[in-house]
Parts: sequence; C-alpha cells; structure tokens
Amino acid sequence: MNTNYIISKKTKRVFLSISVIGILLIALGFLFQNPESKNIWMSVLLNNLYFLFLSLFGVLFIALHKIAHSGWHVSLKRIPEALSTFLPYAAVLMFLLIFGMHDLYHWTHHDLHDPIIEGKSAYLNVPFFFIRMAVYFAGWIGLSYLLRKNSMSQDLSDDYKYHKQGKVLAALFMAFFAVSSSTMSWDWIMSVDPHWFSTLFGWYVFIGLFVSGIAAFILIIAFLKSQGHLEFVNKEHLHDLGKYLFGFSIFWMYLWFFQYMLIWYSHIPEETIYFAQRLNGFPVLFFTILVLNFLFPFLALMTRNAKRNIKWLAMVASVVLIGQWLNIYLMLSPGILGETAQIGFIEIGAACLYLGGFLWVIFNALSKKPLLCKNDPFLEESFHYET
Amino acid sequence: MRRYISAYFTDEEDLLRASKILMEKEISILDVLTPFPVHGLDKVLGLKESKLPTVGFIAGAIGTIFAFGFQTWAFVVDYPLFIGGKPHFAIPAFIPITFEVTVLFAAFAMVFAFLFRSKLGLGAKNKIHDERITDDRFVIIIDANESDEHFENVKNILEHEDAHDIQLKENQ
Amino acid sequence: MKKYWKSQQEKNESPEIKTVKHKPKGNLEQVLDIFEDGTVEAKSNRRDFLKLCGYSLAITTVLSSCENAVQKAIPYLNKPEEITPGIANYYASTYINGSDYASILVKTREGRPIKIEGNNLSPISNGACSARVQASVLSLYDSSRYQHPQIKQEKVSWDEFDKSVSDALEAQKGNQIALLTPTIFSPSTRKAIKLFTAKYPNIKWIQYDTQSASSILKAHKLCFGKEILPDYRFNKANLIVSFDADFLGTWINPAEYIKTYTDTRKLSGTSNKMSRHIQFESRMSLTGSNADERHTIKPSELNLLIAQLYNEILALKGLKKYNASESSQKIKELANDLFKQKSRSLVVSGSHDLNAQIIINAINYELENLDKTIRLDNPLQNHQAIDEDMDQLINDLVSGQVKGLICYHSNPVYNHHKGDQLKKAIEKLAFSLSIHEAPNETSSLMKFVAPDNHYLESWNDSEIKKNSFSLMQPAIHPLFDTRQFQASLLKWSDLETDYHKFIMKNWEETLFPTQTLYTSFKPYWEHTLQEGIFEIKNNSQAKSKFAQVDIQKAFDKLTQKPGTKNIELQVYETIALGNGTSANNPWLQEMPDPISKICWDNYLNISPKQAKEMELENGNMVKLNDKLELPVYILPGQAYNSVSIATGYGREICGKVGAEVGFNTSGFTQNGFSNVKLQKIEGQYDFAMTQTHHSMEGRAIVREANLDEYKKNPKAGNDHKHKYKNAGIYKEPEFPNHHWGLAIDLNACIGCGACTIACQAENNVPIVGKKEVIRAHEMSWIRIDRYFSGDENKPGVVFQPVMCQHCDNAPCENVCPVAATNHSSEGLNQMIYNRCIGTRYCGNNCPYKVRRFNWYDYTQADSIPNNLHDPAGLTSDLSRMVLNPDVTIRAKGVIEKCSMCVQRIQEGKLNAKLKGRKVKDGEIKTACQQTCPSGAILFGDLNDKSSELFKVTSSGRNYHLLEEIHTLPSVSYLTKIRNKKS
Amino acid sequence: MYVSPIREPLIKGNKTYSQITKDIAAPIEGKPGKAWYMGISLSLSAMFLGLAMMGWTIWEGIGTWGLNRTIGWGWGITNFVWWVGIGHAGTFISAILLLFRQKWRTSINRSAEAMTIFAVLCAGLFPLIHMGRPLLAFFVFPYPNTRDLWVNFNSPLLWDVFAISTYLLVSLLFWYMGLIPDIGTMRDRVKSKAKKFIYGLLSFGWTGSVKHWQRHEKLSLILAGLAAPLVLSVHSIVSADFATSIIPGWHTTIFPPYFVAGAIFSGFAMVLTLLIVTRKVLNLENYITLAHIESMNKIIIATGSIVGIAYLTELFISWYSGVEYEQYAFLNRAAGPYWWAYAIMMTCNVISPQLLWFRKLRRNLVFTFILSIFINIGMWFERFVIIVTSLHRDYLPSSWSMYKPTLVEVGIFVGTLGLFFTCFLLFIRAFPVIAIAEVKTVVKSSGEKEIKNETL
Repeated sequence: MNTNYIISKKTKRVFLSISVIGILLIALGFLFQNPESKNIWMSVLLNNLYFLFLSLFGVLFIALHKIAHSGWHVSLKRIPEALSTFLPYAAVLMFLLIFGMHDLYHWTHHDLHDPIIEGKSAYLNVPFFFIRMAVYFAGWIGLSYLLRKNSMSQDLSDDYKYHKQGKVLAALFMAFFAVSSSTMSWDWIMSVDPHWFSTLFGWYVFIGLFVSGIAAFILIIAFLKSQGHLEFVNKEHLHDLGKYLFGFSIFWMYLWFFQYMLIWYSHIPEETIYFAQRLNGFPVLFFTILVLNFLFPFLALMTRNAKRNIKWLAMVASVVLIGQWLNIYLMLSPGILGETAQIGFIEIGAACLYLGGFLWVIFNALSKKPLLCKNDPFLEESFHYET
Repeated sequence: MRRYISAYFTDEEDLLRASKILMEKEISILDVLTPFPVHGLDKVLGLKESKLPTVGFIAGAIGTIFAFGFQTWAFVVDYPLFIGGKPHFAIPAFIPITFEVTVLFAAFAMVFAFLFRSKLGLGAKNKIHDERITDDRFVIIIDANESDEHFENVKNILEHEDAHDIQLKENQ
Repeated sequence: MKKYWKSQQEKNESPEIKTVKHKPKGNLEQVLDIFEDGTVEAKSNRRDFLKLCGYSLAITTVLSSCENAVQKAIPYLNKPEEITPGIANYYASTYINGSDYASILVKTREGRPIKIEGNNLSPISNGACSARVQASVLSLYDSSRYQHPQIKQEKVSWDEFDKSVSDALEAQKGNQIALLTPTIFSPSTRKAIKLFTAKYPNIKWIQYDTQSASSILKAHKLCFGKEILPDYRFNKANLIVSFDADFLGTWINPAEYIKTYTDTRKLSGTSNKMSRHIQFESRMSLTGSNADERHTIKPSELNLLIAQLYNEILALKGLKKYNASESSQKIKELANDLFKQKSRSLVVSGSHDLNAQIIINAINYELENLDKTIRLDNPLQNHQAIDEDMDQLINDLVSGQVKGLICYHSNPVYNHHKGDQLKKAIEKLAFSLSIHEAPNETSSLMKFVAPDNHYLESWNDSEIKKNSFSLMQPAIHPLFDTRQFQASLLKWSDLETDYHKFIMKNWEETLFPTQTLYTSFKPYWEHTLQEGIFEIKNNSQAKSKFAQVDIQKAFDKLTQKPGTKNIELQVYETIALGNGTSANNPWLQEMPDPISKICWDNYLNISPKQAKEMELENGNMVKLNDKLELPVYILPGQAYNSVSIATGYGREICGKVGAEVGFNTSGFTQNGFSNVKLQKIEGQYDFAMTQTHHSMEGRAIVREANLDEYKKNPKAGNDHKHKYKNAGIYKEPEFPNHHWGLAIDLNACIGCGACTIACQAENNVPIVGKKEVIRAHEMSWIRIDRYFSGDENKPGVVFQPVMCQHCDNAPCENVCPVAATNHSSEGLNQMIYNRCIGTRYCGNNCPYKVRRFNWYDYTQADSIPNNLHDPAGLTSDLSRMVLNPDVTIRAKGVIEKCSMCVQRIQEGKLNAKLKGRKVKDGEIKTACQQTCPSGAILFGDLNDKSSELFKVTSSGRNYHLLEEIHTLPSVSYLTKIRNKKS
Repeated sequence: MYVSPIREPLIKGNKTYSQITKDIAAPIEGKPGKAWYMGISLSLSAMFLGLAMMGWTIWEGIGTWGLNRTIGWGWGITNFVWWVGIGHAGTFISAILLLFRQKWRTSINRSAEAMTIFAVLCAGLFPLIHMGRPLLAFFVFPYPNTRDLWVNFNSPLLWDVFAISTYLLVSLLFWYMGLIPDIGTMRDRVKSKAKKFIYGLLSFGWTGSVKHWQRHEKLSLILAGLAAPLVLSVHSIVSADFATSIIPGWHTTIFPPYFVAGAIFSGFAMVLTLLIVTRKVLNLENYITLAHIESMNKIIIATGSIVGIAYLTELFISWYSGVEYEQYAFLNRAAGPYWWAYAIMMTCNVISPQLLWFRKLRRNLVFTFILSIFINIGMWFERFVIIVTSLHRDYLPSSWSMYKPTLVEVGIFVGTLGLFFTCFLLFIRAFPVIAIAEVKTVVKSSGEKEIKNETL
C-alpha cells in the first residue's frame, strides 16, 4: 500500500495560480475600488481568522477523538495533523495586526470619551491584547507540535506509552482550547463592536470553526481520493464525516438561532443594534449565510446516500466553506467598515491569495509524511470500520 | 396445514453462515428469529432497506408546516393581538414550537408505521415459535411443504453448519 | 361576564332593540356598544371581546363576577329619580374629622357612596384629597361602629335614650358638666351647641385638639390682639423656613399648604421660578424630606436657633440685637437670604413654646411678611383649642369639681397624656355621655352612648377659613340606628327641628344676606348645596399691626433654656392615622409611612449614629423610660440623641382591625418634647415594610438636578448616557387613535401617599394584613418609592410614584403563555383576570415590579371554599358596599396591576361619544391624578399634539424609567429639581 | 466486528447469552428484599407528604409558599428545571451516544431512560402546581374555544408546554420501543399465567423475527436522530424561560447550550447515584462495570467543565458589558446575601468534578457516589442561584426583597423525590433494568487485553 503523497506539479501550479489570481484581483481592487487602509486590514483580519480556524480545527479534531477513545478516525489523522502545521504562519499573520489596530478596533482610539469603552479598558488595551495573542499561539502551536511529534513517535514504535501520552496532550489541548477559543473570539471578533456583548459569542464562533474545519477536511479527502490516495478510507468514514457536517451545521444553526432569538426577544437596544446593523446593511448576505450554512447542507445531506457520496459531500463542503467565510465577513465588516461595506475585488482577491498559500503549506506538510500512520492501537479498528 | 423446519442455533456466527448458504442454494427462508439483532443478517437475507425514514420525513414535514402554519394563522389572520410590541408574524418565536411538533409528528408516525408494518401492537397475537428465542436460541424457519427430499437436503445443510437442533413442525 | 354574553346574543337576535339605539343609555349599554360599533372593526367581535376583557374592569361587578353566582337581584320597583343603574352620582359635601377638612364630591353608585373625590371648586382643598379623606368612605361601612343607642352597654331605643338623657341632665342641673369636643368650625354646630348650653347653663363647652396650635393662637393674641391661626400663603413665598412645622404632613391645614407650596415649586413650560425651602427639625418629616435644605437639630435646640435668627435679622436691619450666644454661619446666611427675600419669605414653626411663636411672629414682622405671605384677615378656624382648657378640665374632673362629661368625637383617655387620670375620673362620674361613631377608650367608659352618624350620613356646614363656607350633605341614609351629634343636641335642647332645616335657617339668616346673586333663598341654597362651597368676598386690605409685646422676655426665655444632653422624645402624628381616630380603617393601616415605608405599626425612630452607639438594628426592642417596650427603626435624618414615636397606634378599644396594632404612647405629651431614658432589651420585631432597600445604588432611577443647572440646561440631570439610534430589529408599535399616557412630575410629588389610597378605593385593591405585608405580599397598584442618598445622618430624600408603566414593548406581555396580558390599541397594557392562570412569569419579567399576585383568596372570589384570607373583614356584606362596581374583584391566583383606570377612560370615551365629539384633554382623570394634592400626575393622550401631556412629555425634563432597556413606557417622569444654594 | 485489544471488555465474566438473560431477569423473578421494601415505604411516605402539600397549595393558594411580589418563582421552578435537567441523561445516553456509537451505553441506557421519564414526570408537576389557578391549567393548550382565543405562541412557557410534553412522549416511545424485545423475553420466562398474560400484552406480540429487528434497529436509529436535537431543544427552551426575559442574570445568550450541558451533567450524576446502588443491590456488577462508571465520569468532567466555563463567561461578560444592572447582578450573586448558594454551586459543580481528572478517583465507587450527590446538590443550587438571586435584586432597588422557602415548598420537593424513587423502585421490579437484547449484541465486543495503570 503506497501511503506516500507527492504534490504533483499540476497541483503546485494550481495553488500558485490561485494566489496569482488573488494578487491580480487585489490589483484590480486598487484600481477600481479605491480601498482605504481599513478595507485592506479588514481583509487581512478576515482571512487570518478563517485560515487560522481551519488550522486550529486540525488540532482540535485529533485531540477530541483521542480523548473520546475513538477508533475510526485514526487512519485519517494525518490530514488534520497537516492542517495544524499552518498555525505558525497564522501566528505571524496575526501579529501583523500590530500595524492595523487603529483601523480595525475602534476601542484603540484615544479620544473617545466613551464611558462604556473606558470601563472595558482593563481588558481591551493594546498591550494586553497582544500578550493574550501570544499566549494563545504559544499554547496552540506548542501543543499541536507535541501532538504531531507524539503521533510520529507512535509510528516508529508499538509502545502504548505514546498512546497514553497522546491522550494527556489531547486533554491539555482541550482544556486550553476550551478557554482560549472563547477569549480569542471576544478579542479578535467581538471587540470589533466594542459596545456589544453576547455570552454565547465564543461558542458560536467555535462552532463555525468546527463546521468549516470539517468541510475543509472533507474537501482534502476528496481531493486526495481523486488523486488515487487514501484507498483505506471507506464509505463508513465518509458517512461519519458527512454526519459531522450535517450535525454540526444544525448545531451552528441552533446557536445562531438562539443568539438571535434571545436578542430579538428581549429587544434591548445595546444588544439589538448588532443585528439591526447587519439586517439593515446586509439583508441579502444575512440570509444567504443561513442558507449556505444551514438550509443547504441540511437538505443536501439528509439522506444516507448523500453522506456516502464523496462528490456530493465535497460539493456541500465547498458551499459550507464559502458560507463560513461570509459568516466571518458579516461578523467583522459592519463593525469595521460600517453598513456600506461590500465584498469586492480586494476581499475576494485577498481570500484567494491566502487560500493558495494555505493549500501550499498544508499539502507540503502532507507530502512530508506517509498518509497513513502506523502502530496506533486503534488503527485496525479504523480499517474495519462499519456500521 | 403447513409444515416447516425450525433450525436452532446457539451462535449468531453459525446462523449467519447457515443463512448465507441457504440463500445461495435458493432455499426459501420463511423467517429468522433471534434474541437480538444479528449484524448483517438483513443483508444476507436480502431484505430491502426499511422505508421508516421516509415516513418520518414526511410526517415531520407535515408537522413543520402544520405547526408553523397554525401559529401564523392564529396570530396573523385569525386573532392578531398586540403582544409586547412584537410583530404579529413573529418568526423567531414560532420556531421552537414548530421544531417540537415536527419531532413529535415524525416520532409518532414512525412508531406507528413500525408497529403497523410489523403487525405488532397491544394484543397482537403473533405465534411464539419457541420461548428460548428471546433468550439464547437463533432459529431459521424454512418452508417444508415441498417434499421430504427437500427436507433432507435442508437438514443436511443445517447440520453441516452446526445447527443445534432441527425440528419439523406443523402449523395448525 | 357570562350574563353580558347572553344579552349580546339576545341583542343580535332581536332587531327591534337596534331601533332604540339613540336613546340615552346606561353605562352597561354603552359598554355593550363596543359590540355594535361598526366603525373600525365591525367584523371582529372577538377582538372587541378582548377589548372588553381588558376593560373587563368596566363591566363586571362583584355580584356578577364569574366566580360567584348572582344570588339575588332585586330590581327597583319604582326607580328613584336620580338613580340610574350603572351611572354614578356625585354629591358635593364636606369631610370633617376633628380639624381635618376637605371639600369633596361623594361618588355614589346605586345609592352607595363608594369613593371620595376632591371638589375642584374649593379654594382650600383645590380638588385634592388626602389619604385620610380617601379612606374615610371605608369607615362608613365599618361594622364596629355603634349601631344603636346604649345605656350602660344595653341597647335602647332613641326615645328611651333621649328621655333618660333629659332626665339625667335635669338631675345634674346643679352640677358642673363639661361638653368636650374637638375644635368645631361649623357655624351651625356652634349655634346648636350654644342653644344646648343655653338650656343647660351648667354645661361648659371645652374644645380639645390632639394636635394643638394653642401656642400660635396665644402668640397671635399677644402680638396682634387676635387669637387666630393666620393664613399662611406658601405660594407667595420665595423662601420658606420651617422650624419643625410639618406643614406638608400634619401641621394645621396640610391639604391647602401642599397645594400652595407645590404651586411655587412646579416648573411648567417657560417658568423656571421655584421657591426655596429650608427645614429645621429633629425627625425626618414629610416636609423635611421635601426641603431643599434640611438641618437636623434636637427639639431642645430649636428655640435658640429661632432666637439667633431673629437676632441676625435685627442686625441686618441695623436694629439692636438681643443678648444671645453667637449664631452659626448657617443662621447668619439664612438671615441674609431671608432679608434679601423680604416680604417674599415665610417663617413658620411647629413649636409648642409660646415664646418661640412670639419670636417667629417678630421675625415675620421684621421681614415684612405680614399681609404678604401671612394674612391675618382670613384666619383658619380649625385647631382652636387651648391646651390649658383641657388641662383644667382634667384637673376639675379629677378633683370632682366637674361631675359630668359629654364627650363628642374625641378620645382623650387614649390620646391625652393624662389619659390615665382621666380614665379613673370618668369611671367615677355620675353622668357621662358619649357621642361617637365607634367605640373607643373614652366612649367605652361612658354610661350613655349616643351613636353619631358617619359624616357621609350627616348634614353639616363648615367655615374652615373665615368667610370660606362649605356644606356637608348625606350621601346615604344612616346605615345603623344612629343620629348625628347636632341633631341630638337639638333634641336634648327640646327644639323640634331637624338639623337640616336648622342649617338652612341659619344660612338663610346669616349667609344668604351676604350675597347678591340670588334673591330668594331656595335657589341660593340649592346652588350652594350643588357646588358644596360658598365664599364671602372680602376685599379688605387690612394692615396688620404688631402690638407691643415683651420681646425681651420671650427672647430671654428662649435663650435661657439650656440644651440638654438627654435623649429627647417627640410624639408625632402620621400621615395615615393621625391621632388614631381612624385606626380601624385598614386602608390607612396598610398605607406605608412615606418616610419609613412601614405600615401597620409605630416604632421608635432613632438616629443612625445612636443606633450604632447602642448597637441597635431595625426591629431591635428597646425600653423607653422603664415603661414602654417597643422596636426601633433607624430613621436616616433623625437628630442624634433624639427619638420620636407616632401616636395613633396601640389602640385598645377599637374595631378588630385597629386594636392592638402598634404601641400606645399614652403618657408622653404630644405638645412639645420630653426627656426619656432608652435601654436596649432582648427581642426582635418584624416590621411590615414595603420597601427594604433605600439606596438607588447609583442608578438613574430618580433623575435630579439643581435649579441653577436646570436654568442653564432644561435637560440637566437627564442626559442620556447611551442612546442607540435605529437599534430595533422590528418597528416600534404605533397607535392610530389614542395613546394614553401619564406624566409624573417628581418635582411636584411630595410623597404623601394620597394617590395610593385613591387607587385602592377606585380599583378595589384588597388589604392583606400585617403578616402578609411582612412577606412582601402587599397588593397596592401604585406605590411610592422613597430613596435616601448621601450621608445617612443628613440624607437626601426622593419620592417616586411607580405604577404599571404601560410599556409599548412590554416584557410582561411577551411571556404570558395564555396571552392574559396584552396591549390595547390605545397603548394600554391590559390584564385579563379571567384568562390569567397565575404563572407569575409576567411579574418576574416586569422590570418595575408593579404586578401584584393574589397569593390567597383575599376577596372571596375563589371557587374553592373556606380559604379566605381577609384580615380586615373587607369581604363582609357591609364592607363590600364600598367596592367600585366598575372594577372586577380578583380571584385567588391571578395577577393584577394598574389599569390606568381604564374604567374612567371608558367612561370618558362613552361620554364624549354620547355628545358626538372626541375626548377633550383633561376630561379624563385617573384616580391617582384626581386626588393628588400637588397635581404631580397628569393623564392624557400622547397622540394629541395639543394636549398638556404632550407638552409636558416633550420637555427636557421628561424621561422614562429604565429607558435603556427599551420597554417604551407610556408613563414618564419629569426630573426632580432642587433649589439648593449653589 | 473488530475491537481494539486495548479496550476494556464491556461485559465482564464471560457471560453466555442465557446467563445474561438470567442475570438481568433475576431481580424481577426473585422476591424483593428488605432494602426494597424499606425503600418503597420511605419513598411512598415522601410522595404522600408531597401530595398533601400540593393539595394544601392548591387549596390555600401560592401564598403558602415563600414567594413575594419581587420573587415570583422560587423552589417550584428551581425544582422544575432541576428535574428536567436530570431527565436529560437518559435520552442523551440513548440518542447521542447511539449516534456516536458509544457501545458502553447499552448497559445503562434502559435505566437512564426510565429515570428520564420519571424525572420529567416530576418536573412537569411543578409548572402545574406553581400556577395560581392550576385548575385552569388547560388554558395553555391551543384548543378551539367559544371565545376563539389562542394561546400566546410567543411565550417561552408555552414553548415549554410543547417541549416538555413532546420530550416526555418521545422519550416514552423510545423507551418502550426498546423495551418490547425485553418484555418478550420476560413473557417467555415468567411462569405464572397472569404475569405471562400481562407481559404478553405489553410485548406487543414480539417474535424476534429478522424483519422486526431490521425495522426496530432503523426505528431506534432515526428516533435517536430525532431525539438528539430534541434533547438540545428541550433544555434550551427551558433556558429560554429565563434568557428571553430582561432580568439581569436571566437574559444571557449562553443559556441554551449551557443549560443543556448542565442538564447532561446533572443527569449523569443522577444516573450514577442510582446505578452505583442498583448494580450492587441487583448484582449487576458484571454489566455495569467500573469502565461504565469511568465513562460516565468522563462525561461528567466534560460537561462540568463546560458549565464551569459558562459560569466564568457569564461573570466576565457581565463585567465586560459595562451595563450596571448586569454587573450588579453578578456581583450580588457572588457577594450578595445569597453568596452561600453561589459558593455551593461553584464548589459542587466546578471545583469538585475536577478531581475526576485522576483515573483512580474516576474508578472509585464511593468517591463517585459522593461526588454524584454533590453534583445533584450543586446543580439544584445553580438553578436556585439563577432564579432567586437574579430576581431578588433586579432593576429598581425599591422592590428588592428576600426569599425564604416555606415547609410547604420543601414538602412538595420531597414529595417529588418520593414519586421519583417510587417509580424507579417499581420499575426495577417490573422491567429489566438493562437492555437484555442490546447487551447481547456487545457481549463479544470486548478487548483481549486491558492496558493497566493509565494515569489520565
């Protein structure tokens, strides 16, 4: 069984051309859109977060299944591992925000005379913001590196101690992530609207992260399978991933709905203003997001066969990926750019540029190790996976 | 009067094997009775996928439309009240009940469909072949009306596949 | 409710009824017109039904409520001319209780007085009523009243009684007998008394007031040669200084003073003039709590301060000062300010010290306030008793010099500090006759009891102020076998006339000639009776002269009394109970004290500092003078080393409601103060407090500003911290026709609580009793929140009436599972009692906590038997007569709350409709608004751009309570403006 | 089906199918012991006490409770939410663990589902009797009436009516469908004619036919698929009772998922409380093994941590919000007059479950039992804290008040405990506590060797 993956030249060309298209679109954007620095920084933040989330999903997926004693995922674990290799790049990109804070975060302005924002200054201040950022990345990168290392060590030895160590690392990551996922979403996304607050927000962002990660995961599997790899991934694995996509799309909708409904219901201005801005400024986008992230995957993946068909699954996953990108866009842009913001060349171009680079990093990482791990005590279970 | 063969097994693996061979030999199996669901047996016997999910989906969809429609009708058309300054057509507030009714309809429809299709229910008088079937016996029931030769043939196969006991029974 | 549905159907079935549509209709029929009204929603009967449910208040009576079947319904065989079932009649009358006075309208339904409203024509009470007046209607239906004449507790007929009394009086002809009454300011009564004492010259008439003003009377006698209570005109004063005079609460004639005081303090429209009020007192009184500047002093320090102030004013005028210790900076400043406001200031004092009152007179004289803010030509006629007369009487009774006592409407055994001696003396008397409405500590000692009528059953007249007359007329035939005092006097004087005719004759002789409008008496009389009041125009501009009094002597006496280190006790009367005459009135008992928010009790007020020293907490027991054990209440603003206690409680012989409530203060004088010993003892006492947290916690609940800030910016103190524009996800509701609303001027509201009792009477709000109030189960629909701020020894006080805010985005409506509370198309938050299942979810979700739940069966409207909780006996057939038939009584387990007097709104709309016009602004008044003595509450249509309400709510002072949570209340508040010296 | 050798066996003692049947049927076939009689008399007395108190409440009025004008809900709704929460473990185990293919659920799902139903029954009583007019409770149903009134579909309490009744019915269906094959087993085992008739009737004519099994499995799976979001929805809707309001401390968007996590947390605690005793008394240690206890403990620590994070999130955001009412509400929770309730909640729900990170403690029965009771107490106080401390000091300080329960309220709560345990005790005498047929499917799914000395 050949489990090694080599990036073909064609693939490399595709990745490169995605980035080039991105650059071209950005150039067009500069020509026609007259972007302010705000627009540029907004795109940087948006794509930073989006691809960081995909990468974080990689670590999360492994950690989650490890502590749940899951067997079925083992044969697939190289892919999330590869996703997690993007984290250091994401860290560098996030730290670029040092130069864009003024454009992105209203609360960094000095002459506000806003008692509410002043009241938050113990938390919302630039130094602490970056200290927290450093802590998050240190934890994520460190633990994801250790988890990958642990996985490699298991490949070389059939000693179960690596299995046990892996569980400890996974538990540590889960604990760290449980807190940091919420705080990061407050820091980086919620504080864009510095008056607004919602306790559910962190979990809502988290579930978006999970859904987009699953979708990316499915797409990578579909791509690799189309290249003739991953023959050990059977329909049962796909079915489970399909169920994940299906189930978590519903869960995303559940959280979206309750956050919206509770605010709609109480109708307290300091909360409703968040949705009022989005509904008034972006009515189409507002509902498109619901369709792409919930209605479409829900209907498309309802039947058993839909979840077992790789092509169909990949198509749904692509839609969800677009939906989640738009979701983050709508969380950020009304706060940064106001209600008149539009998705134009700059936004799409920047996304393409990021996507090319991201794919390059991921597939590079995939090609460095065999696609199938060895010696994992649950590996055999994963092969014999059936309902 | 109907005759049939009851073949008793004590292990599901034997049962699966025997069923497979019987199916291959195109010997018609009337029924297989087991104390618990034996994994893969339905595939071996070539049973069609159950339509219960479809029933559930349709009933659920009816529930959705009914619940949402009813709330809308009651609040917008039949008796619009001013409540808390909210619009009469208060979509977010209608969702929870819509969801619950959907689940309720789907669940009940499926359960009734299951009972109806399986002829199960309060006071259903299905024949109990053997009291051990609900304990530890796996039974294949084969039509034995054709001929003695057929019976022998079947018996041989079954014995070969470790059948614990083979009986010829008659139906009143 | 059922009944009306039936008739609705019948109505639909019988077309001939429609033909008589334009005939004048009763209330009931008018209400039913909602079904017929074809203008807006003719098709939808159900919606109208709901409207009706919301207005269910307006239709269902106690007797035909859903829960109780109609037992008997006896139609009028011959309908009395003036009574139309379902339509209220109003009779102008007068409320007199001791020295309390109000010109009123009595609202009667089907012959029953059910509510008292103020008479707008009266210049004294100005259409307002105090809480006591509002509650007086309930006393009419008090089953503990004397129901027939008694001799030695034996029931007798009036004939027998009169004969026995006449015999007894004849027998006592040689002995001195006293007739004891409170101040009588009814000219006809005075005349009757004169006739009576003329027949029995051995009878000496003595007046006795529990709240005496004799020092003022005597001071005026000395200073101006007239023993009068002057006419204080607070509305003419720019600067008001009060030395311990609780003129908004209980001092002399508060009903009038509240009106005149608040007139100068309301900031309406363009006017931004406002008087300044400085109060010196030891107890935090209602007046003190409204002052712009309040100084806490011990009672004994009062005299010196008055003297010093006088000295400083003399100094400012360049006159010679008297010999007194150096005044504080504050007094100097005050003198300065007063001097600046010469002839536009007013200095009053509640002191019982004659010398203090002399100096006060001198101060006002020096400030040239006489004939400006104080007039002597229209003196008040109440509180005329002189303390010494009563002291003398008690001495004479004790010594046996006076051998008989006729006691009318006063209860000295209970409320005089020598009550114990008096009690023993009365027991020994050969002749004792009581003329009281209900048994009390004095009347129960007496041999003869001639039960008096309730004032709503009586004829009378009054002259509260010189030349200001009013008439009292019965609104109901006496409920019991009683006879009014004056009629008894006439009877015993052997005059064969009834008192009604007696009054008429008296008026014909004395008052009729003073006017020129009417040439014959009958129309004059009828007109006056209809209006209730009569004034003799008096354009005299008498210049008052200050007589030569020995100021030096008075001054020395004031300054010589050294301040003591002792704990000083003041006995005061509460707004609700006064001297305790109405102790059996549960409405007044359950009315929380404006300052302490405690009801059903009195207690010893001590200062926070003293409480700390003595390690006392609220409800700890103390012993006063080794005699009286009672709980303490730590009253912010009580002067250190002084304590105070309310009288009127601890009644022993009284109906079951008032008996044994609180503590008897007998033995402590009410006039002045006494030194006491205080000692902490074991025990903890539960107060029935309706508010237990006293700080606003820094929240913008009552918004206030000082006058100078307000002058610069009308929005001062009312700046919205964060207002979001276009924040709503859905549109704000709109109301096409009316949008009813209320505005409450926090500057005008003095916190007196009259509105709470008016609401109780109007809306049949049940009484729950002390135990239930302790459990925070009180039912009041409107409450007055009182917050303290700042230093607890010198606190600032604000009052805020809070009722249902009728939010357009009402949080309560959303959550009711059965839609029992919803919004009317006129912006009212309505409560449908018969739909309510009592989840209390609405109450939880109400940010104002104005919803009230029927925890028990308070009204006997519950379908389960034997579970009545009626501590005040208000479900007896007699007491139920007071219920307003336009308002449903509520069953156990349902929520109730302020309906913005929807029954009055409906009545106003129907009246307008009958006249074929729209409702006029100001035509409809809610019960709380109607009674408010300071006019702090304004009802109106927010949609009507020309309405007073619209003007007021568009002002910079207008704000909504908790507007940041976007409930869009229809009730709004106007900021409180203080006039502190900046 | 392949099972990794490092997995612990799900059923111990190398049981044959027949032995399984016999072991699980034993409690029904044998005579109840002293402990059972003591248990049932205790719970029956508690139940009757509760009934008496309920009667008193209905007769006299809600005034017999400690509520007041400020605090409209107290013990009643606290108990309601507590019981509903407990009622979440059963369906969670059966539905979500079924979807996630956690095989260990087979030993515990039956009793957990039964517990769910009993708990929901107890829960349902409270909204009923807390009403001022419980006799008119039928008003909450949208039935056609002479006045053509409908209910208020916007009210979370109405959503509750639908959610709780749907949940009860679907759980009942789910439970009963699972029971049918086992009732068949009982029918075929019992000797007495009467019992055979009853079990025969209740078994719906179950034969064990492969077609039945095929549909039965499909039905279970789809019902599980429906029940999973149902579980989420039910407690989310219960949380909406609070979260839709405008009361600080109630109105917070995290409530729905956090309530669900808390519900599962408390549900598992109650399952542990019951099963640790049940497995001992009914000799089912081979079926409900330490591995099961450990798995449940892992869910407890996971959900407990989620709840803990939610507490901290609420605290932080209340400060971050800059809204004075929010800030005060949470300050008041932690440091106000009810600080002790908050402290109990934090200790029992957040701090003590963290001990379960130690494998030794996860597998320690005594510790787990005590902890499970702690959690039950802690979760009760969580609801108490949310309801009472938020209400007693909300917007206008003038209305601030205190709440003290009366004996009537306590009695009703004790009564529902009695009802719950009565039902459970009757259940273990009437039906198999463990799903016999399902356990038989996993008896072979046991690993060959166990990895010892795990530290996590």
